[in-house]
Amino acid sequence: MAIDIDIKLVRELMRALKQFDLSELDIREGEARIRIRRGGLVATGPTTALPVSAMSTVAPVSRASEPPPPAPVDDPDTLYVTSPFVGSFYRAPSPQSPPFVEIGHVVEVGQTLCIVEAMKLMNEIESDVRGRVLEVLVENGKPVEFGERLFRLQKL
Amino acid sequence: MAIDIDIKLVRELMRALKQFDLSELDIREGEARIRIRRGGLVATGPTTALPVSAMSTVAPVSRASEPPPPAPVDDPDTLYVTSPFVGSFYRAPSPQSPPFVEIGHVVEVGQTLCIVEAMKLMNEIESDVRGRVLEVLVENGKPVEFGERLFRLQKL
Amino acid sequence: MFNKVLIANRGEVALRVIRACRELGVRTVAVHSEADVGALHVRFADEAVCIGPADARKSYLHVPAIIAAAEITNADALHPGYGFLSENAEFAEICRKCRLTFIGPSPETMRTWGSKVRAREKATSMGLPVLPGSGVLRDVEHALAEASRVGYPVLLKASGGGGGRGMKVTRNAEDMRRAFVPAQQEALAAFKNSDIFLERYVERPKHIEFQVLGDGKGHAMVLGERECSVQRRHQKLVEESPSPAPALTVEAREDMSRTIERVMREGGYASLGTLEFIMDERGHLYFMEMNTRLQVEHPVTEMVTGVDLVCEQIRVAAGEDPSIPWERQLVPRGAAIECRINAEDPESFAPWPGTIREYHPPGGHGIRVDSGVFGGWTVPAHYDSLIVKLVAHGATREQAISRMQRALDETIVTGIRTNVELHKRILADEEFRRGTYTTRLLERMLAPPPSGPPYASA
Amino acid sequence: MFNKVLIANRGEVALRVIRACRELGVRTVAVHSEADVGALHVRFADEAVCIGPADARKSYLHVPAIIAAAEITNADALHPGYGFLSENAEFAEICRKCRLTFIGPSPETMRTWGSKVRAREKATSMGLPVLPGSGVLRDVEHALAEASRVGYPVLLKASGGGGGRGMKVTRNAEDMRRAFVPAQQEALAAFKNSDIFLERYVERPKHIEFQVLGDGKGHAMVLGERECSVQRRHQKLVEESPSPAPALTVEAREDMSRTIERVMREGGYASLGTLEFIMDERGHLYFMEMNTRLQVEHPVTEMVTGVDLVCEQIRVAAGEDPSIPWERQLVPRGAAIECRINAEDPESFAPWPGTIREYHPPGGHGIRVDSGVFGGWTVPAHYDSLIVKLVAHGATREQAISRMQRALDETIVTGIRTNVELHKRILADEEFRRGTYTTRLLERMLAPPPSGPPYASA
Repeated sequence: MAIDIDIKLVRELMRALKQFDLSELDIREGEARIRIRRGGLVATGPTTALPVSAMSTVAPVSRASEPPPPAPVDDPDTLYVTSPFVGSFYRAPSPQSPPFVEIGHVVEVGQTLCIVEAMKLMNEIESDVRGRVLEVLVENGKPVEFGERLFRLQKL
Repeated sequence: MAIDIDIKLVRELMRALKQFDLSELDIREGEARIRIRRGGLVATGPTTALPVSAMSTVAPVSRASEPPPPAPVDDPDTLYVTSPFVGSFYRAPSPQSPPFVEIGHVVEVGQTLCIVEAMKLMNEIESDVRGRVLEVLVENGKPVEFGERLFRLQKL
Repeated sequence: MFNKVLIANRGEVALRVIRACRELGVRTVAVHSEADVGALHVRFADEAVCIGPADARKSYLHVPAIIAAAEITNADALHPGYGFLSENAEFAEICRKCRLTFIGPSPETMRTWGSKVRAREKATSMGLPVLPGSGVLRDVEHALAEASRVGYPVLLKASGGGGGRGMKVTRNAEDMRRAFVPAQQEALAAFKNSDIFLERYVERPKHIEFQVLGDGKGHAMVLGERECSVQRRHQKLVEESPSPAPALTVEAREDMSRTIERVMREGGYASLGTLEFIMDERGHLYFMEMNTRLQVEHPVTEMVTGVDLVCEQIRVAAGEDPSIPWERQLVPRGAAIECRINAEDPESFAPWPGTIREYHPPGGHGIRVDSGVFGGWTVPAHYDSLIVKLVAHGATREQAISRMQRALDETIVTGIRTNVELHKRILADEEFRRGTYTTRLLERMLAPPPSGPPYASA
Repeated sequence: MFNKVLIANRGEVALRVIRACRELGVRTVAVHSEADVGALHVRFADEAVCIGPADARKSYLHVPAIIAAAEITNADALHPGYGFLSENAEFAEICRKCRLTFIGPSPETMRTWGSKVRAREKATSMGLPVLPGSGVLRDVEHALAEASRVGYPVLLKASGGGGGRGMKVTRNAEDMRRAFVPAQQEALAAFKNSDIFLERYVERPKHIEFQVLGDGKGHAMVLGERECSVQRRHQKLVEESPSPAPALTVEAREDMSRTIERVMREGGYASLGTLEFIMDERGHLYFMEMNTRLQVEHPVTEMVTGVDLVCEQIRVAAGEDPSIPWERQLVPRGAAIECRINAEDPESFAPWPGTIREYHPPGGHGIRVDSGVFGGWTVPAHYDSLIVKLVAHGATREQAISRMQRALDETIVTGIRTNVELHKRILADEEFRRGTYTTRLLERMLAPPPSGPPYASA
């Protein structure tokens, strides 16, 4: 299965979502559906929030302030593997190789989950726990920032 | 599969959502559906108060922003006579005369309570009610501003 | 120098005057309505007096209360700001009678220069160029003769009018025949005076004004000009100095400045003042009217000349010499632009009072902010909608524009609606950037786009 | 011009660079630690990348993360701001290897001018005046001979030292005999190098620095000087331009500027830079060291010259000519003062991080605010305590001072403690106002008052 996405369109929608300070967009047409959610800055403290409006346009790699996905965050058995590096995210050791892990795989402590490449250095990211891969949160080849969520695991 | 979206329409809807400060929009037509949500930035909270600290030194005649005296303000039988003029407050028609009223006196509707002098004009302030003088709140000869409390009366 | 100045105004201009007074070491008294108890001008003045309820007629326009406030605080001078009582000669006279120095020209000067008709006559007699026009028109034949002499198009105007009301453009004799009697009737209905006159009509004028300072003792100086052609219904929105008009060469500016200085010297003008001109399509300047007070847009002049106009105005009112020599040729540095941020609906332009949730003004090099608001402040519905004056200064006009653009991008005002986005559009406009824009700019920008095909349903 | 600049810094200086980039039409990438997710530099940049946890060593000083951030965002240049990596020649070299233009001088230049000893040697050889002093001292006899030659008092300094550590004043031969061996021992203990040298000691120096801009291609200009003598433990608090030092006459300033320009031209210096001098009691200037980066206090120079230093720095780094001609003689206008508002306890001077409840910066004519904070922002404990740079410009130094005073009075920062009151005291100080103050000013002001009779109990 492949999704035929007009990335320009999606970006345009994302930009508009931000510009108009919206939190969610859901468009369906027949089988097709585009759904975008924003949560950020849902008012933390009272005065805290300078509005998002400001001047910042879309920040492609800035995700630090985005909300966690609607997963059961407080499920004590679910955890996120975050990136300890800034760089590019790779799911496999080389373009020809299969991914280190797939959804549903069970990974052991110390097992390599992915690579974050920075300054030509391939940093292997290993799992700290034994668990099942529930979700891969970043697309192969995409930039990630420090602390960005890469995988959701179910602790076993 | 592809979604055929009129981006202008969507943006227009988003703008409207923001403009009218709405939280959600959901349009369906047959198989097609557009849903937009806005959430963030609830937070009003205690941004309200710039501190009084600032630079203003003592403002001798500025009392408008001061709290009411600790009198029983919510006692429905107690009321304040305030100054309808900016000027100087006099309790007597001349320095030689006795005050118009003293604490404990009962005043009738229309009875003169004091004079507020401005631009050489002696403005007699009359009581709107029948009542007993409980308190005289300004010293003789002192300046008063608009709305400043002059007397506290017990309505009879 | 004065001992204590009462500021008979509110908002950003009251704060502006308080700042000047503090820098001069003069104590200040703020007056305020009940709606402005928590306003910044009340907080930042040395003393404050509540003078009445929210309604301006009973507070900021209520002369006895203001005079009484000056009396009880022993103020020895009064600054009227702009608007409210600032051009009220009777008020200036009352101040004089109460031995309160009115910081502005004399009541006599205010009467002369404050009246459009008398100011125009005086200007003409003293050699300032005015638009070719007629006296009061006796009848349509007289109007036709005068229009031929002046040259079409001409504008029929009510002698008693103002603010753009009761004006009719006629482009030829036929127009004139049709318009003459209705114009007289409208003038009578609107101003209780059927007198009308005509004047050459400028289709695409620029609004250019010269800043003057005089001491009434034989000295006067022009501090450059401002262009204020970005207007919506005679309300200025963006102002700049110097004017980017190509016709305003160094020589043309100098010539006009010297002429104005002579007129002000000979007329004994004693305060700040602004002479408004229109510039026609050929680049000629014509005197329109004079404002005998501080202007909203004075900061752009301050940015390019480096002169604190309010301080100088106060010095002159106190009988002192200004801090800059009368004879010095001011060399303006760079260019400055002001955007008036109003609390208003961006679509309908209706005022949008309310409580400001967050307020974060821009900062950094070349940015000046004059504002009376803060986060949590409730913009009252009773007064005008100006909340922030944003001023950008740059070495060149281009730099000032890009600096203003980034300042607008940084500006955060939430809780109420503002015209920040409109300012961004204006600054991005090609004609604005070329500097050739006229008072028609906003009309064009705000015109609905040519209608396309209706939206096709899916 | 660059396409996209990554700003390897935070706080007000990151915002400063973002503003310059926007005005130049260059896109920006902010990097930030986890503590700065909500910071203004993150909000106002076009893109932002989180590079590590709050600890600066793992974020703002963490070279691989910063370089990786530039790589994933395709930035083609990097601005280091001040502090952090701004004077790290190795970092500049890594940037070069990664084809990322480091906005600053070359690594070689940074090594030469960034080293106190090598810079002093180079300066001496190129004709800049330095304090009379010795080479490394062999023994106490050598020290005594050199001290006699230079003239007492002299300062014994560790060759490997810095920041005021390991220095001893000797006022005569006896002092020298007593101090010499302990000084060697302390040098060894502190810097693992027992080499010491001596230098004439200036009891009451002024700190004066000259701003330069060079392109490394035979052009250099001095943009006036700044005086930064208001210091507490080598931390500058108040800076101004021009210096009010009576000895710094127009001629003296011109002479030194021409000398510096020659040295910078011949040395091929290519970026902004600052040469720090001390002025002795007789008004002579001696070169001390050079900072090869943007200075915190650069705004005072911008206010009096009208030049946007950061824009020019970026232009030069991009290989363009600055927007001002190299040969133009800059005529500074008026005077400017900067007050560094720190989040700190006014008594103990300990940093006072925390959440700012209300923040209301001053505004109006002649006031510039450079700040990275806002109401609701939590000042992190991990970085320096500078929260606002308040700059006042006036036609005269006196006007700039009174303007700064009223700006300080208007400044509202609640929720944390700041040094606003200390600034008010400094500006009111007689010696400061005379302009004759030295780096000893604050020491005197902060000294406990001479103890009077004990308080008599009632």
